[in-house]
Amino acid sequence: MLGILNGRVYDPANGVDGQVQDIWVQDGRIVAADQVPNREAAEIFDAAGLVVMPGGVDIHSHIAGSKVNAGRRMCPEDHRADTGAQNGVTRSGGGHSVPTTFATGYHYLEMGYTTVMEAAMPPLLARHTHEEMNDVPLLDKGAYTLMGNNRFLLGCLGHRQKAKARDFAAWLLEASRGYAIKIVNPGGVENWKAGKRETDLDDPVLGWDATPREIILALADISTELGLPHGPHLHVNRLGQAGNASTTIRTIEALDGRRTHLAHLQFASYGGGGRHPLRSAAAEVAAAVNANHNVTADIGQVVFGPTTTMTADGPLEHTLHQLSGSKWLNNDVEEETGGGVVPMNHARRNTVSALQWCIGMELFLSLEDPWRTFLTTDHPNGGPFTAYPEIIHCLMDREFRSQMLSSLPDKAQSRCGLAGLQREYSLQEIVIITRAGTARALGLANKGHLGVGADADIAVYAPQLNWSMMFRRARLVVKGGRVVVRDGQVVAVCPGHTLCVTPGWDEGILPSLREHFEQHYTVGFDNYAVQDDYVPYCEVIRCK
Amino acid sequence: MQIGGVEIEDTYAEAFHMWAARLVITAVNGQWAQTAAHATIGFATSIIGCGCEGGIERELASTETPDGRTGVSLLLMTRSREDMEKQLPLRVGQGVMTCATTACFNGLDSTETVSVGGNLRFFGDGFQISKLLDGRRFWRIPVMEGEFLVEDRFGIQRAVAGGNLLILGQTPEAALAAAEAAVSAIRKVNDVALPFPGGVARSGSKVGSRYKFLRASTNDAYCPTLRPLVKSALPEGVNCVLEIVIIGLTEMAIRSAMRVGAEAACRPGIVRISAGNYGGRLGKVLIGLQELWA
Amino acid sequence: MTRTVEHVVCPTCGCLCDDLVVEVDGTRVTQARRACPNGRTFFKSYDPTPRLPRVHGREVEWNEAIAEAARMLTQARSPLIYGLSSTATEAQRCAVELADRLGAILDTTSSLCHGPAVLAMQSVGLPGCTLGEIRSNADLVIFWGCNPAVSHPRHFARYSLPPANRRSRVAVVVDVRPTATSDIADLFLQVEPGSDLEILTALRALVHARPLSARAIGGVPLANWEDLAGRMKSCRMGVVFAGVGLTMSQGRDLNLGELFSLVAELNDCTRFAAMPMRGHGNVAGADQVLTWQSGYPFAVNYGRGFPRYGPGEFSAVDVLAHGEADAALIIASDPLAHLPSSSAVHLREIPVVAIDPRESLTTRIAQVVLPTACYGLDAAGTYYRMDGVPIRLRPVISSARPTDEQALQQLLDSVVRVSAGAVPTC
Amino acid sequence: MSATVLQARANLTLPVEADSITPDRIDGLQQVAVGNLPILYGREWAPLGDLFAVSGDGRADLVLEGDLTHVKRIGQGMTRGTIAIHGNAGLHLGSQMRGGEITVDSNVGGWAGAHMAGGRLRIYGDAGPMLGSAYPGERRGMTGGVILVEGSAAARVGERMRRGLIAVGGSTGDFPGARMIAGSLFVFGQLGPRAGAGMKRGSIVSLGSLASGVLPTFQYSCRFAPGFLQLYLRYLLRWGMPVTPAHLQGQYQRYTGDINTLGKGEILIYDQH
Repeated sequence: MLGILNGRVYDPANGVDGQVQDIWVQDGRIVAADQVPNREAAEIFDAAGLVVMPGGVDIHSHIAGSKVNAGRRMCPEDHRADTGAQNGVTRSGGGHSVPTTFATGYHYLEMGYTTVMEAAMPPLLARHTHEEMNDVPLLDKGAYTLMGNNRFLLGCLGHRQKAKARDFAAWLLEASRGYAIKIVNPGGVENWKAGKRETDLDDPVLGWDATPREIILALADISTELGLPHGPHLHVNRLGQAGNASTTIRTIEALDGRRTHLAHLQFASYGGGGRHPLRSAAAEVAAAVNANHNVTADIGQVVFGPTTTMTADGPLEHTLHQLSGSKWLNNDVEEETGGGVVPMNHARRNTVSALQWCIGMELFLSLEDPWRTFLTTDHPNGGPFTAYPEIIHCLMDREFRSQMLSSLPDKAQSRCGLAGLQREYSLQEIVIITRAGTARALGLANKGHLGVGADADIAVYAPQLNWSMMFRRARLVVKGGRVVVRDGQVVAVCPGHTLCVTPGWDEGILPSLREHFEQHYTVGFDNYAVQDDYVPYCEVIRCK
Repeated sequence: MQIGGVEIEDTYAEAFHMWAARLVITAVNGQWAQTAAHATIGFATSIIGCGCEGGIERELASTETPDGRTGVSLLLMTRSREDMEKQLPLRVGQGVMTCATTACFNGLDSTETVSVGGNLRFFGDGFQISKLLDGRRFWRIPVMEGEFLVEDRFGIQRAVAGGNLLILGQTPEAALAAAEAAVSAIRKVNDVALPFPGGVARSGSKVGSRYKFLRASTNDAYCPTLRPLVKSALPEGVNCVLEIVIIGLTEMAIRSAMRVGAEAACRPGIVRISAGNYGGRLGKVLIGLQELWA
Repeated sequence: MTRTVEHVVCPTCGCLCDDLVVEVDGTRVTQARRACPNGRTFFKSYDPTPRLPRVHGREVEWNEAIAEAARMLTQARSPLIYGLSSTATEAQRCAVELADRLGAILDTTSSLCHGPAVLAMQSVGLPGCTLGEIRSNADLVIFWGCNPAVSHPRHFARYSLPPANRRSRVAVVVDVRPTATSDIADLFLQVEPGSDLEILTALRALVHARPLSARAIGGVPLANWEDLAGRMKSCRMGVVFAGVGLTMSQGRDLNLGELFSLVAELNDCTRFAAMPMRGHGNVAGADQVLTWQSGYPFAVNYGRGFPRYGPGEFSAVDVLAHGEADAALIIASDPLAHLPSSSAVHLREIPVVAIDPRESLTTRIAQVVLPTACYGLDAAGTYYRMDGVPIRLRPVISSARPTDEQALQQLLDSVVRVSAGAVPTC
Repeated sequence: MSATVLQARANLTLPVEADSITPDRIDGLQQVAVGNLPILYGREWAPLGDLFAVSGDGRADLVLEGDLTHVKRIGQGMTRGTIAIHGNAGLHLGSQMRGGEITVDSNVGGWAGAHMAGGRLRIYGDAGPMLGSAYPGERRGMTGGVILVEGSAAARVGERMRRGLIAVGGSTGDFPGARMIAGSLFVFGQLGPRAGAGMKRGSIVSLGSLASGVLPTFQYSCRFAPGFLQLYLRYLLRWGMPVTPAHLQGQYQRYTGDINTLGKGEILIYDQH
């Protein structure tokens, strides 16, 4: 039993905007004051003068799984200077852009985040993702199951077997213990495996009777039909390429009302291309998103400094390797997807990096509906998640932002529209783009708000001289009703939940699935699905 | 006052501040080093027409050079830093880099530097190699003969130009002999150089002319042929005047050079040792002749 | 009474074949169908009879052995934890936590065999894929310094040279002597020992049509290398399996780095992958666990309270050779049999705790021996295949012994209790 | 000049990490304070005074005595002052040092001068592997300073070196100057095999013999007397390296490579004939 009293509460989902209120917690949930039988016995935290909001919900972050670990393993130089010692409560660990599992959990919690979604899980390697997520303490997490280049699915689409495709997707979500359908460069990774470098929305997928457009629309429809809480999480074609904004806009138009989340939109909002230099097309992309209410987006903001890029978009990492000359790890996953890792330095004086920073900011400020706009860095691609406080500072403080802008190369400043944008985010809007909105987009009814019945995931901050200092370390974090962070330090650890969906599927697909596995997979069908042992703290989120 | 019967006029040389660099050119032997040196400062007599003034300071033994070969040390002076940034790469590039067997090093320790090798390296067309040793950067520029080695940056410092002596002789022979004696005496002084051919200038100049386009013209007051036509500065019996112009890293060095030069020039057949000035209007450094022995 | 268990995973080597059909009579495996000779021996030789732990050669109760092991480890100033290649990730996770809480040095057998491949990957990256990509798509398969016919007998059939598309692919072997693998190859290039780096650099040059003046490299005429480079560039998908012939020969990680660079560059014109041919069943899992918990795959020192990486310094071989450990916990490995004698000798001079299902040279000299169940036989757990695919092992017989994980968890609890009063202070 | 003297109390066999032993740390400290500096002994912190007898008056200059084979990281990151070691030194000696000077009477372990950025490291005995090189994953190793070894150096001297000078009086193990980005490596004894593998730029100068031929990706360019060598050889001579008049007057064969990486590196081989 816990009472957080007299805090200024920001709970946009329930229309609370900075009013002083008391929050009561019992058995891991938020309860009404009059439901607390024995208030005298409760632990009381006096939040007078402090800011109270729901725990953060990150909709897109790479925190666990084979390519995250490949990034850790390939880059010892990333960890050398960033270390945290064990102290009896916490485990040791570290890493700047790819922290160890424990450090990932602690750092998120210290910033007041309590739920994080791992953005790309190859089904064949799902056990790995879950093993790591079980070593990420405290956080609730889910993982998005990669499907955009799955050959069984491509076969179904090619044969116009929509029902079979739907059952397969449902089966795969369950088999991998996934949370949502993830689409990465649909058809493009499969094409890359066949030797084709770049794939646009209507290019054929070599060897299959399907196009990226068809894959996206089918998976969007399947998400809706299955009633998935979060519907397809899309990393569009031609990500990271100059001139890709046209692909992004055509993709949004193609969706035609289908509920879809666009991942790390910044990397998909580039103008220029061909003989023309890279420039911002944030305004055009933002206009398309603003006009299509079926679409949500996270930004994938770039922050300056060294980081490690990683994605299931194998061809993209190969291109980055060719451009940067940095070391390159690739991992094509049979029948399903690809994956690559390349370390990168987003240097402030580099025109491209600077422009990427500007484009992200421009998107933040041009997307009109905070309920459909979410804060991410596509950790660690744009930069580590530990930079969120600094990004919040940029969004809330126009002066700070323009100082940043003026320190960038002239070419970057002149090829974007950021200088003309005066908007400043309110604190309530920040709560929406980091918590309330992400929880809603994820279909997590018990998260992202402080109403009665919500999970008691609560973050309390002390107002500071600047916003980034305030958000760097929470004064108090409550996770599932337990106080786990005090004064920015983890003081208690417990496992978090693994969020899964069980949409249900028709067993009629099993014979052809079994046959497919026997022909193409090196793991037997009976050994493929993730066993219960890997999700000891499973929380099933109901489909609609 | 008089030295050896020669009058030392009570006048002063009017010197002025410039920026100086010191180049050390080495080569397979002294002859090639001299050749490169002459190519580099051969056309650096007067700031008026050459963009810089320069001269050989002295020859260097193999124990005195960075690469253990015989060499030559040069001084080069310009009015401004910017001029130095133009002149040094130009002259080293054309005078030294082209000359067989040579290498070129900075000879002046200074916090102020200009880029020389750093500019010339581009001649290497991407094949140039940088070497950093003991805080000094060198460039190895591939050339048909092998490699041209040149230091990246050369120190520059404020220095003095315009030290001078006028030797007023009874005959051309006497004046020339006195001038030669002065030159060889001055060449033993450190930190100075004589920019004019053979160390001697016969065409001393005054500021301005009757032609608008010309900033300097012949020093008519000392031209024996014009004695009746102008306000001549020449005493009776003087039929020839030669000038020794001295540049130096310090005023002290110039003073030493003027003193030993004047002493050497005080020979039979010389009437007077004078010095050139512009009435104190141009230079900040006024060196009284008689003070040299004070 | 005989039972039959299907879809059984064989944990013997990095192949992790998961299609075995195992017959069990009581507590003994009588048949391991589809298993290779190595796998058959593994399954059939196992005796799951419960055994008591030993302390200084004396059989004792489990708790007493744990207490003694905890005492030995906590009293050490520089304890080493080593092994982990033949145990499940569940146990590996406990072992890493134990190292973390103790401030120990932690190393896996990886540092001895494929550690150089990790160093190479940290230097230049590694273009790879899962084995199924190779099975379905490769048309050029190169075995370099490895002999899977003996070390990974089912590798050909299941992954690299499946009979169904054997005709459509070319198998090349590069090795210093003929082997059972070179016998089945389409092309065998027998090279001089220690010439791998020269050959690989030459191949990189040839792939880019850069001129070479040497007429022969590694004892093989340049024309043969030109031919191989041509095949590499023109194949649809190629793969190189790198064996200990590359990692253990002169050059080690630089050999592998050259190979990975070559393969990376080949991806500019076609599709190519490289894969270290990892031996022990779960050495890949040990890499993974240690990496996600510490950031580093092997040779980690927790002495400062946080992990530090030191291949060549914190690798067991070096720690022992320099006498820099004063106690050792050996898990599922037999360093006395496998480490060079210069390192092994130190193990005889310090207190050793061994956790292993089987007796070995190391358990014979250990002061404390904790006999555990065997993953894949009488314990369930996770193993990672050589390509990083995690598979859950199915136990085929019921266990009467604790698992490595349980033993380590007890040891961990005991160590935390013992050292609670004496936390190292700065 | 007086110095702070640290005398190892006993034969240290377990690893000791002595990164607190730098002139920067002890400058101005009194004897007692020096003795209280923390030093990692195995997995436990101990006061320096437990392991070393401290004498001297707390000057920045340090003298270390005793067998320090297992004492690692001495002088790590130092920026000034001097450390004189009378005996062997352990791994990572002077790693990441930026200034000052370390001298060692006898042998040192691996990674001496790794990631060194400035200053001077003088080793009168032999050096272990990875002298002046890079830690795993890093793009660059040594970025400045001078390392002079009178004895031999083990494998992989100057790996990924970006700038600076390493001179080895004796021989080297294999892969000297591998993956060099720039800088200079002089070897007076036998140059180990696979010199310059993967080098982009930089100079490897062999003044003695060769363990084997150059890699196939190095190509002969010419025989000449490089002018810059005169500067380096004279510099090394001043520091007591075994430069002979023949080295100064000699001709050198130039090989360029590694063509797989950039090809602008060179191996200069003193031509005995």
